[in-house]
Amino acid sequence: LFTYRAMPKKVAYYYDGDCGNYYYGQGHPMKPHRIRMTHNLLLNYGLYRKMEVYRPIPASFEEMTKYHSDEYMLFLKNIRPDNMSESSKQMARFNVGEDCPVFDGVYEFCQLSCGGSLAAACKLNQKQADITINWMGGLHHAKKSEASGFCYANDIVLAILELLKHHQRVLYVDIDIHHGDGVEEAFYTTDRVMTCSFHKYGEYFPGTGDLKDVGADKGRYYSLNFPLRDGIDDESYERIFVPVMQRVMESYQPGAVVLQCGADSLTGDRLGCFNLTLRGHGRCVEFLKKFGVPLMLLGGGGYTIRNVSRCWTYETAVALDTDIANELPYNDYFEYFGPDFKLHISPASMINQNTREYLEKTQIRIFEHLRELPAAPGVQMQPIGD
Amino acid sequence: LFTYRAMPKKVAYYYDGDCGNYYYGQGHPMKPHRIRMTHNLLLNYGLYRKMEVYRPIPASFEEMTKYHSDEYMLFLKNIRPDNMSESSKQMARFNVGEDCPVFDGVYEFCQLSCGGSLAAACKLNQKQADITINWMGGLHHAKKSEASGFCYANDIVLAILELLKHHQRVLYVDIDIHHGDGVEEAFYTTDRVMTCSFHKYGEYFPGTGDLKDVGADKGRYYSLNFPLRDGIDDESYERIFVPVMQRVMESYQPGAVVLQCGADSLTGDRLGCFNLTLRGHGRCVEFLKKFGVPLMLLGGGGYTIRNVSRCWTYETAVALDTDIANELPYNDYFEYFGPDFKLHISPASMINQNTREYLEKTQIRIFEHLRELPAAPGVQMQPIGD
Amino acid sequence: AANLTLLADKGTIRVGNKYQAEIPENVKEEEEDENKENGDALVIDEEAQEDAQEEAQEATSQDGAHRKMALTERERIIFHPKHSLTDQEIDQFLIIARAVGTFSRALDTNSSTRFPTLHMVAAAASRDVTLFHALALLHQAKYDLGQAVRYLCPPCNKDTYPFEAEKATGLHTTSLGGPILCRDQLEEWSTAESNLFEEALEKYGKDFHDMRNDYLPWKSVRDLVEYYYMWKTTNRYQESKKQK
Amino acid sequence: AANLTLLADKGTIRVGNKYQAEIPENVKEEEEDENKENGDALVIDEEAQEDAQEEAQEATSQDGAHRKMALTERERIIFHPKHSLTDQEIDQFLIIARAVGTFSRALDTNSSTRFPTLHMVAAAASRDVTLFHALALLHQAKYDLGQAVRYLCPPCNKDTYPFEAEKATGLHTTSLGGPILCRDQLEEWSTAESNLFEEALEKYGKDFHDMRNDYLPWKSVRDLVEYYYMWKTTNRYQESKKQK
Ligand SMILES: [Zn+2]
Ligand SMILES: [Zn+2]
Repeated sequence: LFTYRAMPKKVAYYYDGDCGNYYYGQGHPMKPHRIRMTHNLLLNYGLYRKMEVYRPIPASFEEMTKYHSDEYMLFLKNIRPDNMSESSKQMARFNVGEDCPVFDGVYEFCQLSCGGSLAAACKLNQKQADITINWMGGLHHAKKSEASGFCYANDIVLAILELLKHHQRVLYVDIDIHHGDGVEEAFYTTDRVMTCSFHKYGEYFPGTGDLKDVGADKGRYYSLNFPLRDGIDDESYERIFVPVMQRVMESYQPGAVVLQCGADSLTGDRLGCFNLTLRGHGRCVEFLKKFGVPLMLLGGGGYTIRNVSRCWTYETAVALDTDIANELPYNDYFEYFGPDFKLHISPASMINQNTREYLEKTQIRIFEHLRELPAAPGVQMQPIGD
Repeated sequence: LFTYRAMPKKVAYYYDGDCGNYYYGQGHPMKPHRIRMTHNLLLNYGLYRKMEVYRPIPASFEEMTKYHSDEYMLFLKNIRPDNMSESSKQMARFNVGEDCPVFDGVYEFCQLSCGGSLAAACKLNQKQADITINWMGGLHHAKKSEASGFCYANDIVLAILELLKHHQRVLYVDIDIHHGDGVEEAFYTTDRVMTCSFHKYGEYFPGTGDLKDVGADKGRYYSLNFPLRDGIDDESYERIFVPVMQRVMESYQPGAVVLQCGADSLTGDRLGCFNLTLRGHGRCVEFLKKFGVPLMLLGGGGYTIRNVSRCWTYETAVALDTDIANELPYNDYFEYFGPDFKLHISPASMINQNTREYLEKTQIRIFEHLRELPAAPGVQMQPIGD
Repeated sequence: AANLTLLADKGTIRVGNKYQAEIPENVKEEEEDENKENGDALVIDEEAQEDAQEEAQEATSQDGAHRKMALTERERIIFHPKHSLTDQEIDQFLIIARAVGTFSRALDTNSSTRFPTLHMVAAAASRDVTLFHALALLHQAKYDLGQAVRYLCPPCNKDTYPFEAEKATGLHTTSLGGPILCRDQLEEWSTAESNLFEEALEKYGKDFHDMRNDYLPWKSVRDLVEYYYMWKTTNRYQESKKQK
Repeated sequence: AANLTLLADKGTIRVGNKYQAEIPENVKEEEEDENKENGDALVIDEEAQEDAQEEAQEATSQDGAHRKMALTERERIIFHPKHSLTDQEIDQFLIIARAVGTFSRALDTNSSTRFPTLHMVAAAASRDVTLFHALALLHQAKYDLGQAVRYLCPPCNKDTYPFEAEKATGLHTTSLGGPILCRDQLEEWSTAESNLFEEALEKYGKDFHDMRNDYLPWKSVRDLVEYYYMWKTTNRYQESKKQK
């Protein structure tokens, strides 16, 4: 089943068995169940036994209010389906109701997601792992005092704040199809966090992430946005992601990297419009991993859940430097993976509206922004190995 | 299930899984299957795990002819149900045919039985065990060149010959209901083996074992026979066995003791007419064990097989100083032990034809014989403990 | 994530105290590099997780060498790969765990009357919940197969079973004093309950809250959700789809 | 023993070379007492039983102390009590062995179609043959539970299984590469074979020789005998008795 490459990384993986049983509501596309499907697939591929597997301690109120406002968290803590009719004003204020419904255990769900990312950050800070993984996290739209895009508490911001205790510079990379607006906003005015988001832009949620949004104040040029059009494929994505991130790594020289692996950028996503396969998506993990900088992998969007669990399983294998068979192993949710029962998915036959010219022109603009950063130290940063 | 008494003995137990599958023939009362029933009962009582359990190496032709004649063993080795019609003369000569039929694997059966007793003897010689047990052995009627009473090869004689390599004096005790004629005859003229048999006498197989048969030549007074009548019970048996064996142990001071535990002396035996229960029968084992002299326990007769396996299981527990529950544990042959499924059996309501006077008179005669033995050394031999 | 209606939003990045995070000032990186041992890394004796810590700290390999496993206070360890067992040995252990699950179902009257075929029992005993718990027990046993199989078949004594494993996996294994039994919702539900569920699903759709209140109040919403996703892998689901 | 007809015999004890045993002359007892180590006791390296000897010689207890087990050349060791496992641990191991037997029957197509109930499979897996073999494997594993359970579920490789255990118990366990399967005659026989057996028993009585020749030539007489005694514990026997 497995072949090893040289020097596998030490990987710490975070999961709480309860997280798959939260339910956003009938018809809601966000299904925490996909985390459990990923977990079970990891087990049956034998990947589980190759990692350190942890159950994180749920984040406390105090920990979540390191970023979020007390009022917002207090609201989340107390709101329940059976008392929400009395709280319509607050719900409007905190943007809870439609995209972000009140569901049973919503606060606990935030605690698990944030607890996982905080634990993953501590682990990296203490140099006890090379790569940490929390597929329960990556909820990049949540704002300081506002829910947004199915996200209530921003585990990413909390994790980055934790990393900043030990690292002068932290890099955030976001390959969800949606703009990582929550994280960008949280660090929009600081140079200690650089946020880079590759996303569909134009008549698309959340509407932010224009090429010309580069950060403000001390954070100017520390926000990077690569707006994309429908139908981008593995090849085009790699063609922009690799040089851009190569340049970012060289210029910014981060002490730690957080990669949000939103899987709604995959082909066939229920809410997405890109045309990536697991290989193109996973290539981003592979590329960032090679720099040898402490790396955190987080989940995020992803609404065709059989593909989400395929993707995150594959990316766990990438983190572990382990090849896994295309034939899916038997597992509790095997039937979800029919009719082919294969790991890898095929791209759709759709038009890639990202022309070569568009991508090149955008990249040139991005490189111009990057040149505005303070000059990088003499030593060039390079992927290790290969 | 168990309670321990002080200082259990080191017990080595010999068994070959094949031995239960030999079959003397339709209607024949001797059923090697009883050995397997005993073995399975030992397992399920948890006694198996308290002993050293060995599979003996089958005795070789050379080993069996240490006592038996070459012609007789050669005959046994070659006779088969499908060639016996050509050998009627030899069969008559070696007394094979009726009581001792030709059956499939008769020679191998002898090899197992003798192999077990020889191994048990070696073990005692090498002081690697305090007690050795071979329920496959104890076939006391077999003669040097003749089968008799369901016995073909005399494992007891072979074992005693082995013990004589390391011990100046070996004591043989026989509590089968039948006279231990084969062993007595083998050692009738030597003082290095003393044979003591307690048996039904009078119109009963094999017809030998009269009180006045005491041995010949150098062996005079080294054969002891206690003839008994029908219906002897536990109390009467103990009343004679204990003082007689006490006196024998003191006078003879054996280096090793071999006890043939033929179970046809139990109440309800298909061929027997005594009225002993497991307690009376096992009391003999217990009594001899207390002298602390190397002890070998062998099987022998026993034709009500459910009681035979009860008896030998109980006596294994006695050897191990282990109490076992009266409730039988579940085992492969559980159904054989119905309707009560208890370990212990009750005496029958039958007349004990051994009057107190008869037993006392006989014992007095026996003691007279014992006084003819060379004076015992100064130190009195006594049971240890209690 | 994306909004339910897929309509474009007119979001903006806002600047101000109400939007940005407060950045911590002091960076411990440098001192850390100089003196790793005295950094933030926890020392062993945190009371809360004492056992787990100890076990993690001493992952004793078979050759007697001790390897250190550090834990932060933010986690409870379930499994790690720093042991001397081979992949094959872990596979063997997982087969034993399935075997124990099969046997415990045979001893359990509820289970044994429930499965029409032996093959189905073995399949039930091979579900992921059994394997997850087995791996958690293997960790609690410090990767000693002998100790781990003792845990698979604990005597009737609380001291003989590592309840830490249940805390780690969040699973509830069954009562002590025999081979352990790990069951998930798919197996916990009776046929009557499954029928109720399907009836409720017909009526309410996937509104598990109402479904619970009206049909299955003795279950939790989480039980319903877990059951729902498992039920979708079964024949019953296939059949209910055909009927529509 | 006694003669078939219970008639008294007129035996006599005879004297002469043809009747008495030849008594060995030299007695080794005294020297033995002086110097036990140099007596007849075997030293380890007898080729015939090399493996068994070695294993018996080194019954390693858990605390690392080595205890010596001596063997004579007349025996093959199956089990001994000089180990550091408790009775409870052996009970746990025997439950694991039954569990493995249950699971291996679930994987075995022959078995799984054969048993009408799960309880019957567990009963089949709890028969004495399984326990005997498990104890023999425990010995081969030097009373290390971890090694013993590896033996209960050997990989597809002859070096991973102690065939010495089969020599010790005389049992034939099944092919490697999965949980082991120990079956006795009662289980080995098909229903058709059982029917033939009963028909033959009706005709020949317990003349297993003729029964084999005419009805079941692919079985050995020993198989028939073993089966016969086991068959007597079954319902089939009870029913055949009633019919008479
Ligand atoms: Zn998204
Ligand atoms: Zn007899």
